[in-house]
Amino acid sequence: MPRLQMTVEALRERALFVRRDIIALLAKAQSGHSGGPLSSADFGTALFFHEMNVNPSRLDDPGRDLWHFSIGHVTPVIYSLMGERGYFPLADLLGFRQLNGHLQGHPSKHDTPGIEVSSGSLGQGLSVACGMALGSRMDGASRRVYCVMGDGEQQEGQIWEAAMFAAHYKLDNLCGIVDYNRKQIDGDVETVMGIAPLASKWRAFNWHVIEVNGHDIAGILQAFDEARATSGRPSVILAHTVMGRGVSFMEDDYKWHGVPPNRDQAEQALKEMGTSLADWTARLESWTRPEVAPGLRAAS
Amino acid sequence: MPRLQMTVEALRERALFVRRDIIALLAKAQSGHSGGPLSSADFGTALFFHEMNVNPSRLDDPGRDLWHFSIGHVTPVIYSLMGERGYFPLADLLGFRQLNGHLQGHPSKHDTPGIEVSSGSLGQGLSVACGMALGSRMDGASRRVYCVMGDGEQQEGQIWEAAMFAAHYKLDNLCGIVDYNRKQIDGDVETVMGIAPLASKWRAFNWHVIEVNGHDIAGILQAFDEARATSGRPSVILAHTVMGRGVSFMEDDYKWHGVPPNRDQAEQALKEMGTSLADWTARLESWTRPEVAPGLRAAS
Amino acid sequence: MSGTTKTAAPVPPAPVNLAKPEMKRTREGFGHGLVDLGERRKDVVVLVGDLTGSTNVNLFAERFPDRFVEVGIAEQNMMCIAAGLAATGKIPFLATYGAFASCRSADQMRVTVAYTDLPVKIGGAHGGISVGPDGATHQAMEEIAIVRSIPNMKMVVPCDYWETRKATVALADDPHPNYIRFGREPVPVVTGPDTLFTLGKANVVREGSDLAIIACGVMVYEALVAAEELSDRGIQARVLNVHTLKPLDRDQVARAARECGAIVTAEEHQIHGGLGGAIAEAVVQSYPVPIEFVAVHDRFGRSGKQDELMAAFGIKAPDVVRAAERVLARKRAR
Amino acid sequence: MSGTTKTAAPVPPAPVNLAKPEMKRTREGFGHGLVDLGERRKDVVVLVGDLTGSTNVNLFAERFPDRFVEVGIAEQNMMCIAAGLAATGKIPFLATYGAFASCRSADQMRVTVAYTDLPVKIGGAHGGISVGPDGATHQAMEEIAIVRSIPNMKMVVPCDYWETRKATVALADDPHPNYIRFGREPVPVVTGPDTLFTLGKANVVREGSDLAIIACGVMVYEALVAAEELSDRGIQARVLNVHTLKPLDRDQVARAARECGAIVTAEEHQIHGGLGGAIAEAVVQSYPVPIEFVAVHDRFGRSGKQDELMAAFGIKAPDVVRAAERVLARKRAR
Ligand SMILES: Cc1ncc(C[n+]2csc(CCOP(=O)(O)OP(=O)(O)O)c2C)c(N)n1
Ligand SMILES: Cc1ncc(C[n+]2csc(CCOP(=O)(O)OP(=O)(O)O)c2C)c(N)n1
Ligand SMILES: [Mg+2]
Ligand SMILES: [Mg+2]
Repeated sequence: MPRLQMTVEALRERALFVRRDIIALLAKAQSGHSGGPLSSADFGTALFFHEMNVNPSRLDDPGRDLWHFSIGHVTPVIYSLMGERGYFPLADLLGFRQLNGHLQGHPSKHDTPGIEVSSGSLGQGLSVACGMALGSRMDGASRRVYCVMGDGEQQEGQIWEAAMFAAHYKLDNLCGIVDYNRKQIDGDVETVMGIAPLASKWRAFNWHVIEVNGHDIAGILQAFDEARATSGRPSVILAHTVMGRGVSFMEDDYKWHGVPPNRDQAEQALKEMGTSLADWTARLESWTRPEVAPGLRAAS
Repeated sequence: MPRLQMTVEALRERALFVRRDIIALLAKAQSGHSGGPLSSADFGTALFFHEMNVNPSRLDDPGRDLWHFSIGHVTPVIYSLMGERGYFPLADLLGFRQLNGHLQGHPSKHDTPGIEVSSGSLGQGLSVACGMALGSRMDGASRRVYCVMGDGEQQEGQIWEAAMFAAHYKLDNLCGIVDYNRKQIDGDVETVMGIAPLASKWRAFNWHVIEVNGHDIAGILQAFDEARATSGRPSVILAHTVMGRGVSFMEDDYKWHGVPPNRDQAEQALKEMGTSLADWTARLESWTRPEVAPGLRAAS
Repeated sequence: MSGTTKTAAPVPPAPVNLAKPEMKRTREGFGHGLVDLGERRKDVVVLVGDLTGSTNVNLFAERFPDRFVEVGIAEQNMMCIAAGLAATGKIPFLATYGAFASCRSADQMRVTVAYTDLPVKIGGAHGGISVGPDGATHQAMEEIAIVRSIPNMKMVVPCDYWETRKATVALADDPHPNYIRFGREPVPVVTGPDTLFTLGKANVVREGSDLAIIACGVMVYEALVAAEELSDRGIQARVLNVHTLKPLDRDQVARAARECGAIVTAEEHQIHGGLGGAIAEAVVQSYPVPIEFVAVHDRFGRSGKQDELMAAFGIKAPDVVRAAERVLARKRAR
Repeated sequence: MSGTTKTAAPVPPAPVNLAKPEMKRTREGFGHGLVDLGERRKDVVVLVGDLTGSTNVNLFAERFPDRFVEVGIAEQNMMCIAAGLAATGKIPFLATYGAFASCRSADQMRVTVAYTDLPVKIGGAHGGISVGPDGATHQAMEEIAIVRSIPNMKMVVPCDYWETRKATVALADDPHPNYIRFGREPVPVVTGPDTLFTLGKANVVREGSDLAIIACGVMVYEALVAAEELSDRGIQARVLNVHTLKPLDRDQVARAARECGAIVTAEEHQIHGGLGGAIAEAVVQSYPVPIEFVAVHDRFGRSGKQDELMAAFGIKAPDVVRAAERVLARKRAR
């Protein structure tokens, strides 16, 4: 079942799972990032449970699509997606950022099988994805390559080197996704270092640009379809999102970029999402085999 | 006489001088770059002999404008302009790239007084100019800052970091100039790594863009005026030039990016420019005091 | 508070309760040092790359907003903007994580800053493994090697809050480029506001001549603890705080080699090219003696808690004690 | 031609006329090594940053255009694209000037390449001062220090055309990231097509036990010339070619220290953290002896001719001889 192509309805449910996982694992670790993981949860879920051909039970499947998070700090969402998708037991999420766990603060290929390339220093990932896309084309593989970037990250010049390269080599098997949540560590992106007009920039770098509400699953699926149908140039999806999405007191507040909820806050967040810290932690703890977790209705 | 504001006619003559200097000094050194220096000679001359307020006899003049060549490899034109403008004796040009000379292969502040910041690694100069422009504004100085870039150099991501910064900080005292000669070391820029549409890129980074024929002195002066008159954003002049301009057998040929003419070729080039290697070398040799060299008619 | 003109040598170690030291963040020393500077001189400006809070330059930003420059996530740009500011007469301090300050903008540091010899001051936060849960990518452990190799650069790794604060101030007076490394988590305070700090001069923080433990950064505390433990066994270790890695105080190092005959180096850095490398280079050129290295053994860091990590990577006081035993055995065997 | 499986030890120095050696460019060795590889394995791809001719990857590009990737002037991008290619099973070699390979893309080398431990092969051209007239910015002299500090990286500095060619081939078989440094101008050929090259194993290229001269790169030739001169004065110098700086052949180095009791290191690199630093680190941990360093003394290069520069910076054979005299005096004085 490499490409799950779940329905919009099922994806919405799954995204809720992922958000619950994020809160629960952060509450446990008491270290890590809340804001970006929550803003990426919807398109991340669409990627892992609909769009991409991945095969967690055979990590080196030559037919697999390749994904890479250039924003390495959003490990809470990456690991939740991987766990839910069956890369490793969900219980492992509770070892996040701990010395003896296999889930490092930033993605590490050698600690977490399934990660293709380690990351954590911003701005490098799109170049990595370019290499993956070019290598795939050299092999005549039909594989697609997905790269998730941040909006603050667009300030790194290397992004524009990679943008130039991908268009020059007409890498239409490459799809970039920008988590356009308008926040970065020091505040509003437009206040810290304005990146607008972002779509014009990507167009001037000869990419096919798709703008979408990054919390509208149906729209996201359409965007992925449009990217897939675009030939002769790479596509970038500007996913307009809200930092901290799904937790009332985190939404649109840059202060949640890099901090975890404390226990009380986690409890409150999970309550808003229809569960409790104890219940959801128990669900994770009980999940000791890697497999695709069933849908919301079945599980809760 | 900080701002010379020479006439178009005088500037054309001066640019011819500069080209002769370039050939003569390269012929002597038998090492160095021909193509870019010759394509930059016209706007370079307009900068040094019309536009900029510089004071070679008082290098730390607080009222001076600041200039920086981000393309450090075009030292032949930089040093010719400096010599002609009186920063050091023209005779020094003949010590280019030699162990005991003060004219290094790439600009070195501590070897060549008048150079504000050393360069030679591409892509860094516009950032330096941003710092200069911001520092000047902090001091309430009315000074302008000029930065010369290459077109191949536009492939460096740091250029786009600096572009973003300058627009964000509304550095309208900053003027970039791109030597758009369509060539770089490995060939045509559009073949090596396409940068088109370059004007759209700069516009998408919120700069005021001026396109001009980089060999049309009158047009260049107008462009400088337009940049000076632009407020609230930095300006970039895309100077469309021809690599190797002024030497028939070098024009538009990327192979001349980084090599000097041999003696015969230098002789041929100088003949095309109405002088000889012996005569022009003699002019340089005889010039042992730093001062602004007189115009073509007076000198030849 | 001036870093270089207080009480004269010999430098008394502040009265430290090694068993229960006061804990303070070195990055706050950097932040407070910047504020000290901001008050004293108008030409000091501060740049940051979207890490205002984590590098503690927020303290300066709040007080001197007109001299604070947010660059966003663009370290290469930041390094060269600082150079441009220096070219107009400013004394720019820039701050980002040390991993990025040393690596992401290494070419800019080398060519634009160091070759031009501009007084750009580079603040590298989150130095060493003690950064903790962020893991390997954010744990700067190659900085000493990189910065030491570049001409015109100076490199300082202060041992605690006070030394970081004084070093920050002292670096502004040095008309050349330099780099200061500090950490994230609170670490033991082992100096006081009046302890002498002179750029380029090592401090003997404990006398002894059976062996010398030469340390920098947080390892100065670990060295002191180790020396105490060794003293209980009748071994008197001299402890040298080499806060300035470049230029190295070669005289003090040679003296330590000559008078003690055995050395342990202790650093929160990769084993190649760091403090240990610098000391080895100096010693073989002056007075060759056995040296044991306490350092990170050429491996990347990982997520964990400060103390857990230091123990797991073998750079706590007991590791220093064991290294001392090894080097003493070698000394005796010569 | 396989780099590691020819005639067994002891390694005979090729019969070299030291007074008038054959001169060949090491960068051509890199180019030819790539062609050797291109013929042998389909997974080798080559990337370049607008320096096809100067790095001599043109030789590969002409033969295997489908496996050649022009990246333009974007070294950071190139390093990570190489990583991405490696992630899809390729063995990517990238080429640019060493100054940029080591500094402009240091963070990319550290995080994306080395931390992920991908088999990216980094070719650094124009290593050392012998680059000549381009001057300081283009003379890579910090590479050994930088690369050595990064975990998982290997570092090779071959001594001549043949060794560069063999090393290039050998590096492709190493499933980890590594870095090879070569130069621009022709340099003396001191090995032959059959001289043994084993990654990580130093070659004794001349026997002797009064002192050891440990060299890499073009300095192996200078060391041999110096040894000849010393021999005329009755001093027998062992010459060790340490082509692999990391991992260092610690056994051979310790043996040299033990058997010779004095060492001169010779490298075309900054004095801090390079070959001298690596040897010093190894020696103080095994058998401490006096060492003198022949290297560039912590200053930037400048424009000039290859030989002029090497003389001006004090790294020619006579400088090695003088260093030998100094170290022998120290050995005697112990
Ligand atoms: C090269 C580099 N510089 C700085 C950092 C520190 N850092 C981590 S996340 C971040 C902000 C990223 O902003 P954005 O891409 O918008 O992500 P978001 O805050 O929305 O999650 C910064 C500066 C880094 N990881 N890498
Ligand atoms: C960072 C960096 N990478 C590579 C080089 C080598 N290099 C020098 S000039 C040049 C080509 C520059 O092209 P362009 O800007 O168009 O200048 P032009 O050839 O027109 O003079 C290159 C790649 C360099 N100096 N710096
Ligand atoms: Mg964001
Ligand atoms: Mg060009």
